[in-house]
Amino acid sequence: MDDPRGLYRAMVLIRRFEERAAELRQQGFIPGFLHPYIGQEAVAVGVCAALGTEDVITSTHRGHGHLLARGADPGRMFAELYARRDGYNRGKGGSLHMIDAGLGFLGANGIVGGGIPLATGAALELKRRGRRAVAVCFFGDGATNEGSFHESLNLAALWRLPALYVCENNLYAEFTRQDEHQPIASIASRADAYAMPGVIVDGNDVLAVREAAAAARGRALAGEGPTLIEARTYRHRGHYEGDMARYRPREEVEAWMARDPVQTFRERLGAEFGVAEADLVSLEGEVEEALERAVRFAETSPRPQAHEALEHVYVDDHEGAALR
Amino acid sequence: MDDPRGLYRAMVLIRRFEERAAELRQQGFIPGFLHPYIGQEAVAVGVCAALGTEDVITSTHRGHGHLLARGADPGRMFAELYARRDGYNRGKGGSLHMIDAGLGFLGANGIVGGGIPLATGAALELKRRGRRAVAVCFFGDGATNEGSFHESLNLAALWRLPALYVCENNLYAEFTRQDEHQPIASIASRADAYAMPGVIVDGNDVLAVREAAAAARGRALAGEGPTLIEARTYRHRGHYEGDMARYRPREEVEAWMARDPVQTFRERLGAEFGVAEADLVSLEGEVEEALERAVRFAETSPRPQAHEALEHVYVDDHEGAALR
Amino acid sequence: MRTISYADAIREALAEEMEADERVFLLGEDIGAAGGVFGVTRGLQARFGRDRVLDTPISEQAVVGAGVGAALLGGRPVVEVMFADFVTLAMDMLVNQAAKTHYMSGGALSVPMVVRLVSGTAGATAGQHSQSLEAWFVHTPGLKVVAPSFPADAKALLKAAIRDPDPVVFVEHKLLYNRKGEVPERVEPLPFGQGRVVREGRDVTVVSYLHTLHLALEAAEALAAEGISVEVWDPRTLVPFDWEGLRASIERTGRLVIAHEAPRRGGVGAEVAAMVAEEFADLLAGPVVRVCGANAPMPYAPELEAAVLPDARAITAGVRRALEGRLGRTPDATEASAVREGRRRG
Amino acid sequence: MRTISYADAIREALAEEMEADERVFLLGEDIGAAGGVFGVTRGLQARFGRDRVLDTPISEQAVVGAGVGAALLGGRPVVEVMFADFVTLAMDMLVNQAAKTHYMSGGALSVPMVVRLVSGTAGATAGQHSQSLEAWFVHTPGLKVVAPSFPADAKALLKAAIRDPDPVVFVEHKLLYNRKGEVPERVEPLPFGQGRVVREGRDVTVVSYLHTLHLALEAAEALAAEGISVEVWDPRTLVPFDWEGLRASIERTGRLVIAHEAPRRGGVGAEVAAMVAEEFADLLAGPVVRVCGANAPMPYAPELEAAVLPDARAITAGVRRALEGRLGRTPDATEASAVREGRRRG
Ligand SMILES: Cc1ncc(C[n+]2csc(CCOP(=O)(O)OP(=O)(O)O)c2C)c(N)n1
Ligand SMILES: Cc1ncc(C[n+]2csc(CCOP(=O)(O)OP(=O)(O)O)c2C)c(N)n1
Ligand SMILES: [Mg+2]
Ligand SMILES: [Mg+2]
Repeated sequence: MDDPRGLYRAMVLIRRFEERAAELRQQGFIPGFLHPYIGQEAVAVGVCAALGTEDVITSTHRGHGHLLARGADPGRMFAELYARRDGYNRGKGGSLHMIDAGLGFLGANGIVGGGIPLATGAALELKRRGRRAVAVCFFGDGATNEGSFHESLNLAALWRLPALYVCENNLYAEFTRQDEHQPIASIASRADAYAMPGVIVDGNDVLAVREAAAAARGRALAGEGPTLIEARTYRHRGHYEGDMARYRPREEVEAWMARDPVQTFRERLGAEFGVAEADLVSLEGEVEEALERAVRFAETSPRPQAHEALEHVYVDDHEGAALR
Repeated sequence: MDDPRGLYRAMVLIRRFEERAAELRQQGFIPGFLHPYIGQEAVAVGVCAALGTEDVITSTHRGHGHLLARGADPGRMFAELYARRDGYNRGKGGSLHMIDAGLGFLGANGIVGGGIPLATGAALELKRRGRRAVAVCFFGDGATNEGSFHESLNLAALWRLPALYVCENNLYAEFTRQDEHQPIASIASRADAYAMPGVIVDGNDVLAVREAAAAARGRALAGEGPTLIEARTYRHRGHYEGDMARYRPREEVEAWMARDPVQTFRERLGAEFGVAEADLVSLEGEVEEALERAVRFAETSPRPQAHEALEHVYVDDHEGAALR
Repeated sequence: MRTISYADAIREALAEEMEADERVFLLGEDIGAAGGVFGVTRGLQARFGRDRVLDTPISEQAVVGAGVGAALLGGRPVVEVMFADFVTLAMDMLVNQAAKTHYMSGGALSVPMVVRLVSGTAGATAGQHSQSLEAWFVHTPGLKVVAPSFPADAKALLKAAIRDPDPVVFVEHKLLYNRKGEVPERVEPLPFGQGRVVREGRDVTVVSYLHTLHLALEAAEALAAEGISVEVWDPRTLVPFDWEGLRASIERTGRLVIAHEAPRRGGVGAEVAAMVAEEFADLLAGPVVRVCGANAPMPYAPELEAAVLPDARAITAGVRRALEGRLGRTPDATEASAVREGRRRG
Repeated sequence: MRTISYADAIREALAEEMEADERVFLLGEDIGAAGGVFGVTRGLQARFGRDRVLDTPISEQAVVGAGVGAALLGGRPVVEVMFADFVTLAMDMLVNQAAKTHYMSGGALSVPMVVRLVSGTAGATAGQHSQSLEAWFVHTPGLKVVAPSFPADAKALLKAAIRDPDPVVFVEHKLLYNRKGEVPERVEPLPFGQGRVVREGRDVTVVSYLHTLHLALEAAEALAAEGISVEVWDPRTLVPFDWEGLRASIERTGRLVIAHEAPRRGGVGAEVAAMVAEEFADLLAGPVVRVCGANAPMPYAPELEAAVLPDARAITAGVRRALEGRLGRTPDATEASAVREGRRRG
């Protein structure tokens, strides 16, 4: 995606989607967990702007931003959050498990670090088939303490797999600060343990993120193997809806709020790219309308029926024998 | 242990114990797996020479050397290999699970990397109790690709635990060369991922190993946290008894054989420490006699009885209710 | 008597045991400053300090493993697994190390550790935050498995678990945390292996535990109105299991229904049914009936979740099946088998 | 017909499926150049190349996870777990990811993967290299579980497993690898869910699988000499399970013995006994009997191992118990329950 307005639109879409989702959950329309992506928009949008249609993605519990940046349908997303039949997962997954196979989006994940081996295996399959594509793996700072991170990066580097490991370091794992869950400041430096390049990028600068991702993707496609990208960013809200995030110092929060990736990029669009305020306003209006339609789509989607509960346990259930 | 003759004696004991064990297995006296330690003696002996009586140890599938270096009774070891009642584990464990609680030897382990979290927890307990002691964890190059390695070193460094992580890099994990199981040459460098000091030491030089271990132990006792020690060494025989080790280039094997840790130290004892040949010969004779007694002890130890099979499943089996 | 919640009861047990024995300490993700995502350990770090209540990185294998290692040296760790689903990352430490060390060492070492598994659905928690995995641990010799359904039992059994010399998997259910119940000021540890008749009845025994047991009580109440007298029996600990207590109940009723949230296939109910079919077959007047979770992952949508979980209605129906079912072969078949036996003897 | 070993049969199935479908590839530790520690994959890397037979680092979680990820994109990975005991390190990938992805995605994704578990004792392999963990996977909805006892079934079922669209846990037993059996030149995939009468009998049905099934055949032979006619029935796949086939056998015999190596408590035998007690209770003329591994870790000493494992003698004794046991309540008890029923109706 080259038009900076497109990047801005995607970030606004994520921001507003998450704000709407939070409201709707407040109002009781969404039964499950929500881990809002607000504040980290530049990472998902910057990375996805560097991808091709053949590329695949694994995500996390905080996955709405990744889906939307990849071009997912907010209507089907809301429908899934509403637990309706037209949801991406037919109401069987919810926020933590949302997928869009058509977009190569292999799923959010309820297990911290769970997506890392999956992306590694996807990269292996892409390589085996000689596809000109990469597997992108999003995860957080906390996930870099899981064994799955270590085993997967070792495997990917050893086999020079076409994978991008994108760590969104938002400085907290749930309620625990980074310096209380790992003794290092730079997650990117962990790449050295696998003779893999590790880069740090400003996760609140969508253009910087896109550039870093494009470079890493180039390396992967050139057969030079995986890259670990540490995007430094911050979540504006609590770990999940309902978390007041009192464990974070006020100054820290304010400092990061002042670097709001959406607001700062909006200003740059005017200053650096000469985008007229009117354009931005109308674009923001489009997003509002799109979300309005999306919510209505979710509201009007039917609820799943009891009999569907035993569908999709197996692709082939041998006439139900496998279900007994 | 300061007397170099003691170091030599320990290495000879390990060497000859393993050779005897291999013969006895050949002859059908030992039913289970054996992973001989031959070639790596300087690592176990050097490390254990730097330890205090309060220190504790976790080991691996290749654990006989660690036990003997710690001062274990070769008679009870052979008895365990023979699966007899007087074995360290009463015949319930065998080579892969041998322990000596009295020596703080928390066990060999059948799971690669399995001992690493255990040593980490032991170090935590030593620290919580304010003991002046450390937990030593032996493992191989292959184990450094397990998630348990990563998670444990992160935890130990974060909490500044009094732990020594001793990687015996013998260049192979089973039948796979190091460069085919990890993309890095130096395992010690993985310590950087945990802001932990990592040192490389010649694993065939018992004095160098002792020095490195003593330094790491000093740091740990001073509250400065864990150290990762990579001891470069080589196993002379196959991965386990029965493995012909055809996957290793002849030149490589010969080069390492020429650096046999036992033989080279024997020569240094004469040249550098002025130990008389006669002393060495009599010392070697003692070892032979000790092993002879040990084997006889094992041979004469009773076989366990069937009813013992259900003992020790639980410390408290609630009158057998927990066994139903 | 005072009433407190199941979460309060667990917190009290932890606090009292930490007070009484300073070898006891807690390990888990966000259990300290934050008090746990379900608030079970709230206030304990402030009270006992950061050396007794440790917040850990997200490293389930190393955290459970650290518990095992500390226990090997005589510590008394209590490890919280924030959602039971995450214990899949620590199975080697629990199954290959903790469960087997005492045995493999010929009794030389032991692992006095408690692992708290936050189990079951909390409603729309979906496939990876809702599992009830206790059957795996029942099938793992060397582990003890505890599953309290009431605040008083939770407190008494957790105290016993912490003092127990063996590794104990302590199964808690999310939907019970806020449930209140009577708990005396002073609670003694409850020895393992003592089931309990929660409600007396004459016609059928319903064995259940955790949240599903409360659904069984609802079912019993509903059936009482029809003159069907249901005995609800709570094993309280799954390993050891109070087979004699269950036998006594079946002797009274002659009929058995087993209900739990975990999927039916290979669940704890299978072991209960098997033991009864094997050892108490002579007491049965009808077939055993299981009312369990469906053999499916936990879906997100409330309508679907309701369809896979057992509820009071399903248990009621199960009780009817148990009362109507017939046992044994039709006369001629039985005779046929008698003939066979004759043939064999002669 | 030619006879080949169980290991040969597995190797042939792998080779033929790799030949026929180049999406099929193998992942595992030392399965390539070395051909596996049990030689099962010997020669396959030389034949199919390093892109089809991959030697991996010792990283069970990432290796099984890589299989899942490749399968999500349509690959057909077959992952070897060198010893089933090590699957404890990959349970999240198998249980939370592979088993649930198709369901949680509402059918949008699937995981056509096979995980080969090298199970059971090989004699003195002790606590961490001997486990039979199939019951865990039987209790995990979304997984299929296969357990072949003969070379021909191993080949036919592995071919079916590789072509199956769902994740399949393929359980192999170390003591079977060298066992030979007749295997035709051309073997078609065997559909899952088809049990088989391995030996016909009239008096009692013995259900068993893997190595223990061969012990059951020995027991049947010994009992035949006494005029006791034992039917040995092999489920071949544990999920799906051929309940109709088992029912038919019990209809013929009226008696049931279940035998397997895994510990008795919570083992697969529990599910079989439970299903029978629940659904086929009307066919039984006696109590169900289980002859299983003891509820203990696997000891090292041969004498102790023999004491915890079921053998032909134990199965013989189990058959006798099954034939002698009585079913149902004593008359008065049955009457009492009739009275209860009357009370309830009136
Ligand atoms: C294996 C596992 N352990 C714990 C959790 C509970 N949990 C969910 S999100 C989270 C924090 C993750 O932190 P990070 O990786 O930094 O991602 P972030 O939430 O900051 O985006 C935790 C501990 C989980 N879902 N999975
Ligand atoms: C978790 C696990 N995976 C695989 C194995 C099988 N195995 C036993 S030893 C070994 C190689 C270990 O290599 P390394 O760590 O370098 O130790 P070394 O044998 O060289 O001393 C393997 C793969 C195991 N025992 N445990
Ligand atoms: Mg974070
Ligand atoms: Mg090695």
